[in-house]
Amino acid sequence: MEKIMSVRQLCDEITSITFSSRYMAAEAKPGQFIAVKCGNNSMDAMLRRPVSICRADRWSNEITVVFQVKGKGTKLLAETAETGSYIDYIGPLVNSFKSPPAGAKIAVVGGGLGIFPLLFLLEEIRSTRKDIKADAYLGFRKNDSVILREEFTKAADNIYISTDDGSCGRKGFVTDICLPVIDAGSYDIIYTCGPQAMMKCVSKAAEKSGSECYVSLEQRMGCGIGACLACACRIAVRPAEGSSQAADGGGWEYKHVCRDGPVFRSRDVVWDKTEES
Amino acid sequence: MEKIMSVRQLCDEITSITFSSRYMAAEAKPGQFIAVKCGNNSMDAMLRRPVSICRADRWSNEITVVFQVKGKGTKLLAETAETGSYIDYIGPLVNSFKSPPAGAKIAVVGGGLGIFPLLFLLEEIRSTRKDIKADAYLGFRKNDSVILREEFTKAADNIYISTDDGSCGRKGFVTDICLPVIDAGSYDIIYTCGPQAMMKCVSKAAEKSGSECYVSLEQRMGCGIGACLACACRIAVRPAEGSSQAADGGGWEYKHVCRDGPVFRSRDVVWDKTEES
Amino acid sequence: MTPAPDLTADIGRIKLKNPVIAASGTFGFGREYSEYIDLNELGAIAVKGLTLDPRRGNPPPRIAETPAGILNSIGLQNPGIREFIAKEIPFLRSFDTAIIANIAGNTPEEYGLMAEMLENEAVDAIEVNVSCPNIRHGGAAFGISAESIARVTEEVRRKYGGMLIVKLTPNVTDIKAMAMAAQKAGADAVSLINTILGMAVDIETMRPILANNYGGLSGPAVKPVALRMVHETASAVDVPVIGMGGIQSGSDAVEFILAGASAIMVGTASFIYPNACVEIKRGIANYLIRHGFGSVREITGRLKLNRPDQLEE
Amino acid sequence: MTPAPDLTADIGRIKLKNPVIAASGTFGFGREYSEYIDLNELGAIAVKGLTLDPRRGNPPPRIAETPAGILNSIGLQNPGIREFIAKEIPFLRSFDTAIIANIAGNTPEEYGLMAEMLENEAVDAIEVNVSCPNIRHGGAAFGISAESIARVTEEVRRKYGGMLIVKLTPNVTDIKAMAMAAQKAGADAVSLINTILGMAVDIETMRPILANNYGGLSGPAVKPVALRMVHETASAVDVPVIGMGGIQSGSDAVEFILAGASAIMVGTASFIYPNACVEIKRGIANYLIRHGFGSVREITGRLKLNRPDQLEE
Ligand SMILES: Cc1cc2nc3c(=O)[nH]c(=O)nc-3n(C[C@H](O)[C@H](O)[C@H](O)COP(=O)(O)OP(=O)(O)OC[C@H]3O[C@@H](n4cnc5c(N)ncnc54)[C@H](O)[C@@H]3O)c2cc1C
Ligand SMILES: Cc1cc2nc3c(=O)[nH]c(=O)nc-3n(C[C@H](O)[C@H](O)[C@H](O)COP(=O)(O)OP(=O)(O)OC[C@H]3O[C@@H](n4cnc5c(N)ncnc54)[C@H](O)[C@@H]3O)c2cc1C
Ligand SMILES: Cc1cc2nc3c(=O)[nH]c(=O)nc-3n(C[C@H](O)[C@H](O)[C@H](O)COP(=O)(O)O)c2cc1C
Ligand SMILES: Cc1cc2nc3c(=O)[nH]c(=O)nc-3n(C[C@H](O)[C@H](O)[C@H](O)COP(=O)(O)O)c2cc1C
Ligand code: FES
Ligand code: FES
Repeated sequence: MEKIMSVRQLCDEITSITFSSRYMAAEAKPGQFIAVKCGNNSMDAMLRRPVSICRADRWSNEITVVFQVKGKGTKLLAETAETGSYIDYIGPLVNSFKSPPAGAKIAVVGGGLGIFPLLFLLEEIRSTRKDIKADAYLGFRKNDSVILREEFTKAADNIYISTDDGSCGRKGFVTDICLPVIDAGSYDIIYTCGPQAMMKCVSKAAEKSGSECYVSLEQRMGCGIGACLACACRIAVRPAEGSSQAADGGGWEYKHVCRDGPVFRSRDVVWDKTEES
Repeated sequence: MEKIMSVRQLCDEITSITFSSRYMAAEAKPGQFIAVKCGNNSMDAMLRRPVSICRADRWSNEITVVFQVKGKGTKLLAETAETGSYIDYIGPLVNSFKSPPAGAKIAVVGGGLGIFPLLFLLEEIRSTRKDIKADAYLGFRKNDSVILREEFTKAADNIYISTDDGSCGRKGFVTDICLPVIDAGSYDIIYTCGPQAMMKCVSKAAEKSGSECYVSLEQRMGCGIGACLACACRIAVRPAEGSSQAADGGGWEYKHVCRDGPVFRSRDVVWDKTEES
Repeated sequence: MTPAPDLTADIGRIKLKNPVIAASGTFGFGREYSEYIDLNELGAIAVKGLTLDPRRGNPPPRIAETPAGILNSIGLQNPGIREFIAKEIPFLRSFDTAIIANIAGNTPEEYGLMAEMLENEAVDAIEVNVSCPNIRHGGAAFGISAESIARVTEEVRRKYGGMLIVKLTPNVTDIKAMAMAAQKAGADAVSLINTILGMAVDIETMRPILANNYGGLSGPAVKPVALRMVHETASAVDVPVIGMGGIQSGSDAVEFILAGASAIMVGTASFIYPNACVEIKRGIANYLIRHGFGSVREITGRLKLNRPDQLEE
Repeated sequence: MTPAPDLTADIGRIKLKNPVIAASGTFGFGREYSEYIDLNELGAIAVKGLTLDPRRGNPPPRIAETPAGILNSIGLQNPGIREFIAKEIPFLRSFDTAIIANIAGNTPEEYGLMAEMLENEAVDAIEVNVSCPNIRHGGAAFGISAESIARVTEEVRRKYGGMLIVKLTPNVTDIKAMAMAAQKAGADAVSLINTILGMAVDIETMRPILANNYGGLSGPAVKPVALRMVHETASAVDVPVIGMGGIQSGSDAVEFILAGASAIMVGTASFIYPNACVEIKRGIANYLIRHGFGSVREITGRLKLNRPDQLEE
């Protein structure tokens, strides 16, 4: 439970909450999330909702999370969060993006809600590491949903934006912009978060070009702390053998987004097969 | 759904909500109640809560209800009701206090939350009937819980207050003050609302002294409109035979607080026997 | 412009103009709600459970609120089937909606007798309530064994030529077996679920809240259980299934229809929102339009199961 | 000053220091929660359901939120009983709380084998899970017939001399018969309820939300059903009953204890409030103090039933 310092509407349906926490400001690492109780004790959205840490100001102790209203929980959170009230959360959870090695050239590739943890990563690197060159590739639906642009511009060396309808930046998917650069082997490490299809695509490209790649996975959660085993994701046991063994029952095991993630090395992830009927 | 004009805290745990409704102002009669949805669409208090109409201003179209925080629903209502938001209710429901005959001398006897519909009755009589003499007997727990005193003073010819601890008015139960007067046959009609034991006591006295008596019953409700049959109360079929037949299965039937009440003629009510184990 | 979707619902011997039915015991005899909604909008009204003789029902409190649900123990208070025939049918017939007479008896013969009394009355269907957990003399017992469900159903079938629905209780190990017994014995459709037996306790008085101690759980809390049972049942029988249990919105209704329900009933929701049935009907229509379906039939049972086996090993 | 009430709970062969037990499958192996609460505060921890061999469990999604409840289909993911013995028992033993090993087998013999493996290990009790509705090979089947409950219980009893709890499934017509079968076959206590089989549907994809299609319902939604079953069971058997299903507060716990539970388990609530067990323990103590009771035992089964017959006729 921490006091909410401010609530801002970034665009239609996207809300940012900033709260004060000395502990979080000291401990939070890019890629981590918190599990938020929406609507206090309400049963209308009983389970906690996972939300990434978007910014952590080490000096003012201010933590920011940004979320989109999707269903009952996020709706309730948007309705009830207000300056001076409290946010009930568990965190920071748990694994974070691996810090880039000295002098690395990195890219972040984010789509939609996936951009939030990436901003934290970039701001963290900008403020502590002069040796890193960072490009940001960000995909949005349309001009009206482009948010945090200024922050990303400050935090990255270059920023490339795409929108589905071309109303801002390049028209199309963010992968249209970043894949050629990734294919060219321009980056030592790539960090990606967003729709599964996008992450899979970026991962494959990164692996081919020999770049390291980290993805942030999503899954429905129960406890958020590794006890209920709800948030399973398939992770290769012997990463060198790749995902080709997924189907035969060998080579992978269930790990858990809240306990072993949400950040995983892309080549360890056994991506979902296309839906079967 | 009507717009809330004001929300006031009358005392610790007692809140008054005033909303505007032309329909209600025209239709509402003393003794009627409304069924309020607490916390809008929340499932935290799923069923509607019955609350008496406490005041109805025929000119400004303002309706006031007053309620105490008891459990989940009333807590949620107190938390969420605010000026400018909406109150979701069904009503007015359904039967009302019988209007006194010309020149009658009446008394209202209210305990705790039971005073609210009685204020509406008195104010209505005061504003439309010059021929009626009305005394009000009101029981509270302690001085701090004495509310609406001014309003009752204006609306009644005499007002008598008791508190459990004597911190305001006479110490003891409200029945201690009113019973002797009722026994003396001072009133043509008595209206009572409050704890069951109090109403039963007042009813018996009224019946003995030959006064007419109306009580407002409470029961847990489902629908509030007579469909679910949840809010049953035992009503004598042949009132002349009294309640002595209650035990043998004859002489009474289940009526419903929301459909046939909440106001009943006291001698029709078959009061609960003391609890059996 | 897309044409309005076909909302008609085929539930066996009869066709409803839309799939939304007011559930028995939650809608009185329609009278009460007629002040709040236009009864002509409903596919059908299942009236309060009827018994041969008038019944007083249980003492109050008869209802308790629980998390996302309610417990009730009304105890089949009703004016008796004769009064229903004399007073309520004529009233209901003044609306353009189907009438479903929900009946409960103490013996199979009593069920049969009531069915016989309804045979020439203007009701559109009988719903045999073998499942009310509140009636103390045998009511619960009929619904929890395939044999007694069959006996009651056969008895009613013998006396009644019209549309016959058997309403199943969820308080059983194997709902499919109950549904199959009803089908075999001549039911034209099954409806489910009735309430789940439950209790609520007042820790201050140290007594159950309901005067009757136990009561039946309904409302959103039971929806997942109801949905599973409707799906199991629809996969097991050939007769239409009428689904209910916790439906509060068009989206809830669509879940049941996808799971195999040909029509749905709305109970508890009407207590909270008297116009729930009408809103739910609209919600179903909107879903059909939004997804380009032409009729309710097209989505009935359309649910595709996941194949966890294929994913897992 | 009133002395602190006696919170000890007698559950048969063993005594717990307080009646609050973390429910199986919702508390991992305690490890995860040890960062959030002091495990020494708990009466006992029932660990995640164990199988003979390690199990991967079901594909995700494994959880879906429903009104006041959750559906899960974890599918008994666990590292196998050997790994539990090697790694988890030593960790848990470092705390002053009882360890309950929850086991599930594919055959009665497998249950027996696991019991045998635990016989000389430092666990305080075995909880036989005959009720998990997720395991595809027979798991559900054991719990829904008195005969197979008896067989499994006997098999375990033969191999295990310690405290034996049989955990019952609510997906049955007659919970009393199941409890009596377990008692007769040698159970020292029964625990209930496990989850109620349910389903949730995504109307956009037209598929069940859970990859496994069906899952088990838990949380506040099921509380009235759980409470009724605990009451029925406690009235039917002589062995202690451990109650659970939707307990979120001290007051919920007291409801179960009044209804006849000697101890209670907390499942889903821990997901939402990691310190739920501790808060619930405090709530029980406060209730006892407020009402002047000296011990949990004093209120166990103290519920007085209403006598509707006397009121009605
Ligand atoms: C590690 C992680 C970080 C996330 N960070 C953010 C963020 O920074 N900003 C943001 O807007 N969203 C984020 N999400 C997605 C966010 O958790 C979901 O949008 C949210 O849980 C939806 O809840 P709801 O009540 O609005 O929707 P409902 O549909 O009502 O939710 C029903 C249930 O499904 C779960 N659920 C639904 N969608 C998702 C999802 N995509 N991932 C996990 N659970 C889901 C809910 O938590 C809830 O238990 C993150 C998800 C994960 C796993
Ligand atoms: C005709 C009528 C008029 C009333 N007028 C007023 C009024 O003007 N002001 C006021 O403060 N209170 C009034 N009450 C009592 C008020 O309805 C209850 O205090 C309220 O319903 C409690 O709800 P809760 O959510 O706070 O309590 P909870 O205990 O959480 O309620 C649980 C359930 O029990 C029902 N319930 C609990 N107590 C009562 C009760 N005494 N009567 C009926 N149902 C109950 C609730 O409605 C709900 O369904 C009136 C009751 C009736 C029947
Ligand atoms: C107050 C109440 C009374 C009921 N009475 C009957 C009845 O008389 N006959 C019957 O078959 N079902 C009866 N039911 C069960 C409902 O028809 C329905 O099966 C159940 O409530 C589940 O649907 P719901 O969750 O939409 O309410 C009653 C339910 C409630 C809540
Ligand atoms: C995610 C999850 C996993 C569970 N796993 C098990 C299990 O492995 N063995 C078992 O006996 N019960 C298991 N259960 C059932 C719980 O122990 C408990 O019986 C049930 O959740 C009801 O209690 P609650 O409402 O407090 O959660 C599980 C429940 C949940 C929610
Ligand atoms: S959400 Fe419980 S293990 Fe991840
Ligand atoms: S509350 Fe439904 S009949 Fe009165």
